[in-house]
Amino acid sequence: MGLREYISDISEAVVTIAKGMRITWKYGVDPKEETTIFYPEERMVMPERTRGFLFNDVARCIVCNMCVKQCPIDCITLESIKGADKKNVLTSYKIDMGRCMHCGLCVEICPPKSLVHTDGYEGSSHTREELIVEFVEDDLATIKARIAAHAAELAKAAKAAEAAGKAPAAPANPAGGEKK
Amino acid sequence: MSQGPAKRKPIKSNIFDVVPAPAEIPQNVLQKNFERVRACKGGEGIIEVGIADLFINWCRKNSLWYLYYATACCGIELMQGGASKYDFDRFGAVFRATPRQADMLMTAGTITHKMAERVQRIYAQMPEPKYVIAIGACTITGGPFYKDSYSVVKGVDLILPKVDVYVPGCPPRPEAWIEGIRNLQNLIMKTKNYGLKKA
Amino acid sequence: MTEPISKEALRTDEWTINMGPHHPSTHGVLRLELTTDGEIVSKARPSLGYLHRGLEKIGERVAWAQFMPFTDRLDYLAGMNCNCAYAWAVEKLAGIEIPERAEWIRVLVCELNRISSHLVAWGSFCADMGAFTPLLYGIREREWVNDLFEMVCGQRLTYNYARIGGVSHDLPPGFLEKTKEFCDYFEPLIDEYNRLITYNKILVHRLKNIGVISARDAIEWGLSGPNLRGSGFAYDIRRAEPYSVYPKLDFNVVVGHADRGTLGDCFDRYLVRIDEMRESVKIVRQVIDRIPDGPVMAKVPRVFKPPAGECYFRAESPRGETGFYLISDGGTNAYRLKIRTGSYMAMNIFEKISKGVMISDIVALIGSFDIILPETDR
Amino acid sequence: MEPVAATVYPNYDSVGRAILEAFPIIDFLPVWLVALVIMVVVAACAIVFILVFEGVGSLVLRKLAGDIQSRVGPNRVGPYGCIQFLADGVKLILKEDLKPAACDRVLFRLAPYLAFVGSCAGLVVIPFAVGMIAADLDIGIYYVMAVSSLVSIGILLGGWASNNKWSLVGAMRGAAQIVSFEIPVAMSIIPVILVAGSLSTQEIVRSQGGLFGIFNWNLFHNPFLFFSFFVYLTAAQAETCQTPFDLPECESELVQGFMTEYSGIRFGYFFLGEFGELFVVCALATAGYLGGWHIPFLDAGNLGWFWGNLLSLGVFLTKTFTLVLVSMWLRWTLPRTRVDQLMRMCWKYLVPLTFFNLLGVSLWLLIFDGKGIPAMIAALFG
Amino acid sequence: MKTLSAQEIFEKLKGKFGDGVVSLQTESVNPPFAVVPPGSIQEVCRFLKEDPDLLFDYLVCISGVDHKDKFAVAYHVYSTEHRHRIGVKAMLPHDNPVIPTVDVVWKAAIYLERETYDLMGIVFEGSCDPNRILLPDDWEGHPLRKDYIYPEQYHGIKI
Repeated sequence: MGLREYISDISEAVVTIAKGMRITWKYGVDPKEETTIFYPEERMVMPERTRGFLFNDVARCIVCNMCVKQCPIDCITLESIKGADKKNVLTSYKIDMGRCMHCGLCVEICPPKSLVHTDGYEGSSHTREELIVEFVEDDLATIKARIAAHAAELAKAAKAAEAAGKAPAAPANPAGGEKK
Repeated sequence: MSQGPAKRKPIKSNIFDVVPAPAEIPQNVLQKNFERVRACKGGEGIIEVGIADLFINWCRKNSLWYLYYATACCGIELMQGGASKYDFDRFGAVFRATPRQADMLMTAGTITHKMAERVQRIYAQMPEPKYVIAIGACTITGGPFYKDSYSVVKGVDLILPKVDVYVPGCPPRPEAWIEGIRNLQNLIMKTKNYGLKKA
Repeated sequence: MTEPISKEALRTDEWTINMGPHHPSTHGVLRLELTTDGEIVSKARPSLGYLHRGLEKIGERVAWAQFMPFTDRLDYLAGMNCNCAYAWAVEKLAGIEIPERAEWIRVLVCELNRISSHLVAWGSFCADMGAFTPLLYGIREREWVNDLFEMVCGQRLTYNYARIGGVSHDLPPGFLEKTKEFCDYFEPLIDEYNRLITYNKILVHRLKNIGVISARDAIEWGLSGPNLRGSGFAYDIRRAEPYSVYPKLDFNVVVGHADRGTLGDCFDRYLVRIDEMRESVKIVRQVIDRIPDGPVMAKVPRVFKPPAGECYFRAESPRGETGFYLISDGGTNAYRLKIRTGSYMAMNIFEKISKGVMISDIVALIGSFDIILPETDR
Repeated sequence: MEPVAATVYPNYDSVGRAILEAFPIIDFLPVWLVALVIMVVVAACAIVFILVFEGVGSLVLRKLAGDIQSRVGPNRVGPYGCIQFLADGVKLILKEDLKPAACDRVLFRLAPYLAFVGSCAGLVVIPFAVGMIAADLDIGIYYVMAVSSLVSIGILLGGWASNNKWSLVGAMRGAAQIVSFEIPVAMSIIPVILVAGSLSTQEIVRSQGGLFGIFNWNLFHNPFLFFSFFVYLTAAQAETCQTPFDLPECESELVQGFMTEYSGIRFGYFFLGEFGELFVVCALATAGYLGGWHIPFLDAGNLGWFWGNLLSLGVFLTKTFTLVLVSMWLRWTLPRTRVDQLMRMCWKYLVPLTFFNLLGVSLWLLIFDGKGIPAMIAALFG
Repeated sequence: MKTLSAQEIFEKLKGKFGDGVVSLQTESVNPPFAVVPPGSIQEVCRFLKEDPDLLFDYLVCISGVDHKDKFAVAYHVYSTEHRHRIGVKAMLPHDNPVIPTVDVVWKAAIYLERETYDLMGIVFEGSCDPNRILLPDDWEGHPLRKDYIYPEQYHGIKI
């Protein structure tokens, strides 16, 4: 290959390398170019649509099983027993956070909008069992006791409505969850 | 080479503003769940760690070289975690290409049955003080492929002897990775290397 | 004078190296069985399946709407493109008309995702060639797009944003201004990347005249997307079979023109991806100006049962043609769901063009095809 | 104007003799014992210097990488992450001593030490300061060239013994690269020897003295030397396997090249060797071309024993560290060449250039009988 | 560059092969399919590729479909020259689905056939690479069949 091509090879190499180094020099010298978030000391404010860990407000949940059917991988398992006014009452509502893929389908389908995404994302644990989140705090006994009390109260309200038989019997107002 | 977070200008490419945060992690759903589970399981007891242990653990904690291993979506989050915005290098965690020089295996991405035997071999090739972080739903319980997939290993602890930290999320944010690494670092600080009575 | 040693006497036998499922530059879990004679590779046989998760079987066991999050895992660098491709396919099968604004939003997020996918493709290609800094510059820009998508749908990588009949949420307020800001910030950066690394002599020599694929071969072996256009054949599904609002947008199809080496080599495929980023920024700008108002979701029954029938829909994803062949028997689940992807066909031609190259060029070839493993293995 | 009286350099040609003169009471000890003790002392401080340089170097490498890539390097392991290398070093020492089953035991253990010795043995002739040189051999440059080829043996052994295909390919590349780049490195040092007239590094640095400060450097002696400085830097970058040419242990192709099977402190030795050789090569460049320990406008010789040494050491180290930083800056910008392109560059571009330089310098010395451009300008102005 | 509609393409095929081409599926089938007996698949494909009016040079996709009583292999082909598309379908008996390969016509078919064999169990005789591609080599059964039962464990790992 001719001398001219030989020289142009060398010069092209030197010129293109110098151009590249000038750009890394620009980023290297200028301290303002840093884009690092110092995570533990700094935290990014999450947008309101962030799909972090799920949270179910058990009081408003109407146990309609829509979320259980909608989840493609059955992360949500719930048990409920018959409440006093023939509505179900939740006894245990578990979401396996180790399996959930944060797709948001269950949150969209939940009629009372009790299942929502929080913006929490830190949750490293040492065992798999810790990742199964249980939302119903109190155990079975207290729930049964509350339902019994609620049933007794309903019966009393029904008797009172009967006693005031002449007045049109006020239908027992829907109990709704008055657990809290 | 500016050091602290406070002394910097707001970063042009950040859409959401960045606020200084308290040291400990805010109470989110999973943290409350951890307290509940740990409360009824009883504390871990006190592990007294000697001075020599402290120094060695401090050295091991601050230079956790992780293996450049990524199979699926969490692999992209691994790259984004190691890149400019959430920098793993700040914690001394550099990626190494060979299992021989890696201390930490972050199983990022789905492990299929065809890949399972390779992961076991990689784990065996790593020199001894080695740690495993199971990242993302696929490696904790098989994640999205738990119910209907025939070729996914349902959780990396089926194939690896010991998993130290589980980081849930699909894929977990790089901040959750960093929180997982710091969780592992606290674990390392509590390990006892000397004075162990040979069982 | 001793006569020269004959070639046979010097014959060295070949050995096989496993560029195995775990290797720094196989873009995931691709395994190549290289039979090499020292550095010269005589045969490189890809062995796939290390990330085969059985997506097509899941498609048959999960309802139509519930398969949407799995399309994110199909090509996690371009989640939006696969989401929208699946949504368009089902709408074509069921004959659903989606509102105008939803079409524009889908095109906007698809093009933004094409930019962020090409950024990682360019970055990891340069990292395979040894320059580590471009990978971090590429990901630094991609973080901006991640934040934009987090504003829209809440996740950074697996978006699950499109729905059958439209999109799940409307654009948040201030999103279009921030996207415009990103376009103005990002456009001059592409020229800076070119000055940094593209015309660098070392990179040019590493990429030119390697893995040359003629246009005829590319079509014969079924390549698509940037790999096909790199060989000089102007075939872009957004132009050849226009879908959604692409006919209303003006952008030109980027074609490889033998800039440094011969036509169809690694350098051309590399340049096509860089210029496609410019085109996508142009499209995003047009969409920002012309996006109409209105609803974003059509009326679709919750228990969605499309009429029995078959349909094949093709969309242009950053890695080539993503095609969904859907067969429905009127039930809530798909009867058969076949996904055709670009990376799988790139692996098809790999064995043919990797004869007689060196080990360093094998890495260049993988990078130039920009394959992604869940798309290859599904 | 007759030249200024030649400065009288104290005859400290080696630290050993300096100590001998400072402490006459050692006379009664046998000579060989004293020499041994002095050699051990000097070797110890050389090794400590290399360890500290390796630690600081690896930290600066990661911080510079962070800075260039618009992120922050290690900054949590002590203020600004300054003791990150302590953590890395201790952790490497405490790793499991792992040898692959089918490896060649002896050679596997020997390789890192050869690579480390090969690269750090060059420190003997590095002229740190006016009096500070381990041993002022009068075949200094020749010695460095000979010793630095030990590294290629270390790399070959490491690659062959670890019984891993990737490392064997890496080792073959490494050996070919280091051996073939010895020629351009050596040929681009010879013009310096021609100008200085002696092989001893201390002599070379002294020949660049004089009151014109920077202009007395060999760099500006004549255009051919200016050009051969850059040829030397490129060839040295290739000989120490730095990134545009780091083919023996490239990460993206050969997993980790010849270091694939090495873990723990054995990998640490290779890492030490790499930084040691980087320092030796940059130190030679400073000594040969950039005027070594000459303080630009002062005269190091008559500043007195303590200040002279201290200031010249400072100047020498700043020059060397700028060259090391330039090499790291190249490392984070450029992609990697291919093996055959590397060899083509060596044999078709660098070697002819060095011969052309050599011809140029010798013709220049013949025509202007040994005076460089600055000397001629000084002669003009009288 | 003359784009033909599916009907015209079908007429040309009928003209060439007479009764060989059985029917044209068009109702609610978006790219209409020409149903072809499995035996003559190679000739039909070669004709589709070489005929100057058709020039189908781009094999888009091969997919196997398990219709419980029979298998169907659907070929989608496209002409980059004339920009028109057609589908070719072949029906196979359920017990031993065998069909001649088309990788002599389009090289793209090699990997597509390997995948269809691997997941669906349809044997492409004469193929130049007739072994599994996605699943491990010692995997029994073909997962995409309707009657596929998930195995309990593979190499000791619970599925």
